[in-house]
Amino acid sequence: MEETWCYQVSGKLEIPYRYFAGEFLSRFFVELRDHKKILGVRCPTCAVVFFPPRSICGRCLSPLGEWVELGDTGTLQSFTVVRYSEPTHPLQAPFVLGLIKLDGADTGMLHLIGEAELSALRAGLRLRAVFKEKREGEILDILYFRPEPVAKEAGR
Amino acid sequence: MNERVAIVAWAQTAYEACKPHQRVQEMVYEVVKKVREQTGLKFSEDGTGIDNAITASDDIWDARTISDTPVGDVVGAHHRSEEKVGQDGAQAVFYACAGILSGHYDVTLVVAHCKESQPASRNLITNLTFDPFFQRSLGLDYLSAAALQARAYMDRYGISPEQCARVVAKSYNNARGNPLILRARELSVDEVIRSPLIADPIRELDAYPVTDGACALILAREEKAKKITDKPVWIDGMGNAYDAYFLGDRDLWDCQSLKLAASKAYRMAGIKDARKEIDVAEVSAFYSYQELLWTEGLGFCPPGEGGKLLDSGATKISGQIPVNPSGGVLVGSPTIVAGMARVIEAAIQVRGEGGSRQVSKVRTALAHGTSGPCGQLHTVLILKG
Amino acid sequence: MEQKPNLIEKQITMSIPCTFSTGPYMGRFLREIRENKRFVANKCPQCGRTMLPPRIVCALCNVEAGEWVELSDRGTLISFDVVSIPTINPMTGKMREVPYATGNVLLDGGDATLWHFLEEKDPSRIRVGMRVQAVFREEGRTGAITDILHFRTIEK
Amino acid sequence: MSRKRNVAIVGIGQTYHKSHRPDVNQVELVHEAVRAALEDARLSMKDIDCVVHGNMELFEGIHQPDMWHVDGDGGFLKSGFRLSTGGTTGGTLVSAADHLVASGLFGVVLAVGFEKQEEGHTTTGITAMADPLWGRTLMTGAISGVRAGLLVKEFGERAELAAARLRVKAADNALKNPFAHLKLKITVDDVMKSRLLAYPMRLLHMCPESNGACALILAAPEKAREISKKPVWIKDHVTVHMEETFYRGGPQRIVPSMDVAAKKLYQRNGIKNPLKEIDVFEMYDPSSWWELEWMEYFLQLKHGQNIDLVEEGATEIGGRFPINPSGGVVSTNPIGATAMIRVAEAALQVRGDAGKHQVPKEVRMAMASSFGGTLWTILHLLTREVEA
Repeated sequence: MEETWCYQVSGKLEIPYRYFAGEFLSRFFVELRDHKKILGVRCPTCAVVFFPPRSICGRCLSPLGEWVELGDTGTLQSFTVVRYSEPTHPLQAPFVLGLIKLDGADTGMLHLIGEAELSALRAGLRLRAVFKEKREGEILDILYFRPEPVAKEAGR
Repeated sequence: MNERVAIVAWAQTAYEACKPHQRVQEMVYEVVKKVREQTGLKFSEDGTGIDNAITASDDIWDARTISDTPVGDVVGAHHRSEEKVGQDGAQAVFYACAGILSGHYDVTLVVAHCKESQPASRNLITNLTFDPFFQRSLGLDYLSAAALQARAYMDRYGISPEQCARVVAKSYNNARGNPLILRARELSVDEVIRSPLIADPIRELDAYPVTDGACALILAREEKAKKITDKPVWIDGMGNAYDAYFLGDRDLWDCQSLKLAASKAYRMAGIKDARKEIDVAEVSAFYSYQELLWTEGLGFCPPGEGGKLLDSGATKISGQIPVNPSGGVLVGSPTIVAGMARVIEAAIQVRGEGGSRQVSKVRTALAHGTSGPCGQLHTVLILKG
Repeated sequence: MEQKPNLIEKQITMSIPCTFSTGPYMGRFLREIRENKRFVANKCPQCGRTMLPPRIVCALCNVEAGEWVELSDRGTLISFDVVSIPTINPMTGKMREVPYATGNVLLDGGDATLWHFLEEKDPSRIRVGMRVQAVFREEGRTGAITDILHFRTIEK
Repeated sequence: MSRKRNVAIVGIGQTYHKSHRPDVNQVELVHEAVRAALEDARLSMKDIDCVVHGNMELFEGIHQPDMWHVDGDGGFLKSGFRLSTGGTTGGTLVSAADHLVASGLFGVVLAVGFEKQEEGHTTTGITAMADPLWGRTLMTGAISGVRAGLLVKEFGERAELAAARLRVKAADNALKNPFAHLKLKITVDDVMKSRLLAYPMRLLHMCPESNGACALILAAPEKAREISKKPVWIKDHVTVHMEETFYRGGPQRIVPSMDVAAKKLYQRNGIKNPLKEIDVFEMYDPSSWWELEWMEYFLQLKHGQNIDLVEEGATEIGGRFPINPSGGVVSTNPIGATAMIRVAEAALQVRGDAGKHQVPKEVRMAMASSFGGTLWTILHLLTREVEA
């Protein structure tokens, strides 16, 4: 077949969706929205405090229900400076995504890192959550995590 | 296992940035036509032909619900059976083997396709893997997730950007012996290091390029295989395993699901010392650091020593355990297709048909595929001559 | 103060711009419509059936169907649907306008039906077996299905 | 179908099916079915070797949802596969679990299908199956009156009454099934006066959009007998696909997949008279019109005998050939799970565990069908006894 017949057509795939967090996770988002509290959940069988919270332990399938209030401070585990742009991004590039182990949690939280010198980013950096003024019950009710002043770091 | 399954034929399209002249139907037809010509097999259920088809593709990548519908005609599915694995092609090969080992089918056509050039960006698709509540709205996609894994791994074990760049240079240079990789060229470590950062520490050349392509292979049970070809390539070991989902749940520098998948495949194939017994490995590294990390997970070296293994020259084509003599995914192999293309490249090595990319004296080859973010699901297959 | 929900929902619209390749078969079909306002179909060399829109192989015979035939722009209505339920069109993410009618038309000279819109939307005025003719867009054809406006009733 | 070893269903679980489940997220919904199947089999996740997962991505807009769902389906550090074949997905998952166990590669396999239809737009998701360069502009999901119109043309009001009667049968049966979604008390008159969608297809003829999940556990013989007092054996299954485009009438005669599948299945298993040899049938009935039409193919009836059987009441729960004692798909439809629910319900009938919707006769052999894609079919044949 001749290639002369071929051409390309612009189109798109666009569908709106509506997701439900469910009763269990809603508690997390309501606490975040109304009280600026970050909750995790403990699996007594695995002896792990999970963030994000979840109603089932993926490791042992136990139902979970023991909420744990986590700190709004934590330690940077890994990070990346996102330098490309997509409509899915919450911020204009470049911006920083980090995995943060919140104080009191055993698993890492993904979030944005703000107010940070890129050259100062490193694993082990102490961070504190900055909350949005007008909170809607979503993960971006935390604006980002910013580095703690160095002097305070010594006291941890 | 007394019953064995063999690969009896295979074909791949050229892997290039965009195939503007083909729809997925036509891309798949190109490779199906070749494997049918090689074997002379027709589609039939009377015991003389191809009696089942397994396809690998993805609805969102193809922008089409039930993405196996358009390729059904060319894989002979009309009035016959076809099943779609919505994952990496290595999973499709594994699953197709099970269909034969179960006694249900004799000869199975397996195909995989993806046109990564079709969507405006791959990141728009992989962002949709992430849950709508905790990860998706942060803009995470497979690229930024991989960057978080790369940083965690490199920090943990002191892997350098140069070592990652060396993986890329090796891939591009190896691929010059692979006529299907249209972007193969001589590439220096320096050029990789000078390419722009896209998601630290990943640079443009550390990431696999946007690629269109398809591949096909035919699997047959032992007695059929021996009739179809003089040179069957046996699949003697298979294993796979899922890791946890949330990136923060995982020790990203430690690929426990790959270790588990590999141990299952090795046990089935009777392999006790992977580094000694495996003659060549084709692994799915979508980002350069992954080749180093996956060689650790496969047990070719202790944890943290993937960089050392590379530096020792062991993974070169002439080395003790060559990795990706084909050039691998880093030079161009689309997602979904990647793992099955690795199976085919491993089979080429077992048959000794690798031309200038052929590794000497290959008896046992390993093929690896991965699905999901940061290697959440790994698939390992062991091939023997 | 407004009551905030305690069950959390999240709305996200998936929107993926795509570039679709026509390939030589669909490409030839669409280009003939765009450039010559005519219908072509490909024919199976084995069973002789025609395919609309054209596809690379005849699924019944597993052979490449490379022969081409020209079909009339007139034909007979084989079946139809009048759709009155508005649903979201995945190509736009927006609601479709209803009602609309589609029909399967057996074009003169072929043995496969072509699916397209019918101009007539009143089910009481549509009859299986009636004669219809394609109405092509006069200006600005782009090589898409919309180069044909609809099929018009020419004989009841 | 020849097989290396026998495989049995040893665990059956499903969620309640509803149109609104804001109380659970997707992971939790999938988990409900998994937990129910594990409890039914009295197993823990430690006993499971492999998890097979499936649904359709564009219904919820989640890419590779098996990744997220490992947190609820137990897939963590297990082997697993994701298969997706449209409406037939649930049936494909059962076939897959059968392949995986029969192969000797895995001893106990868990299959789970799910859909949370309310999170997306079902009709839009289905429309996206059409060719983006042609049919997608024209299609509105699976709603079409074309085939039903042909039945009316040939059989007149008898066909309309039969379709309505089948819908009432489904509603009556669903009232007996605690898991069914739509629980309607309706009459033939209600059906025939319900809102017209595409003549002669009416709202009550069509399946609903449900949120739900179904899970089955399959095991090899030795293990199956250890786990379950009443293993249900997978005697055979057959998958029959059709070409890319829907058959839309005209002079080209294309044999429907339902006919091809039934012939293959019956021939391989020596079934000469399905009406007598099969005790109950769970059919994937996207609408009551299709139940009526497809009866002819699935049961290899003489043309028009389907209407006779409906008029006789033969397919009612107490009839001589019950179809869909569960209430069927017109009562319950979480698409990625729907076809698996057919197998699950057929298995419950074989076990005698269907409760109020158990058919009042001995069930030795049951059949289940799956429907999807461009009118594809899968048939599963289940038995109470098995030849060694």
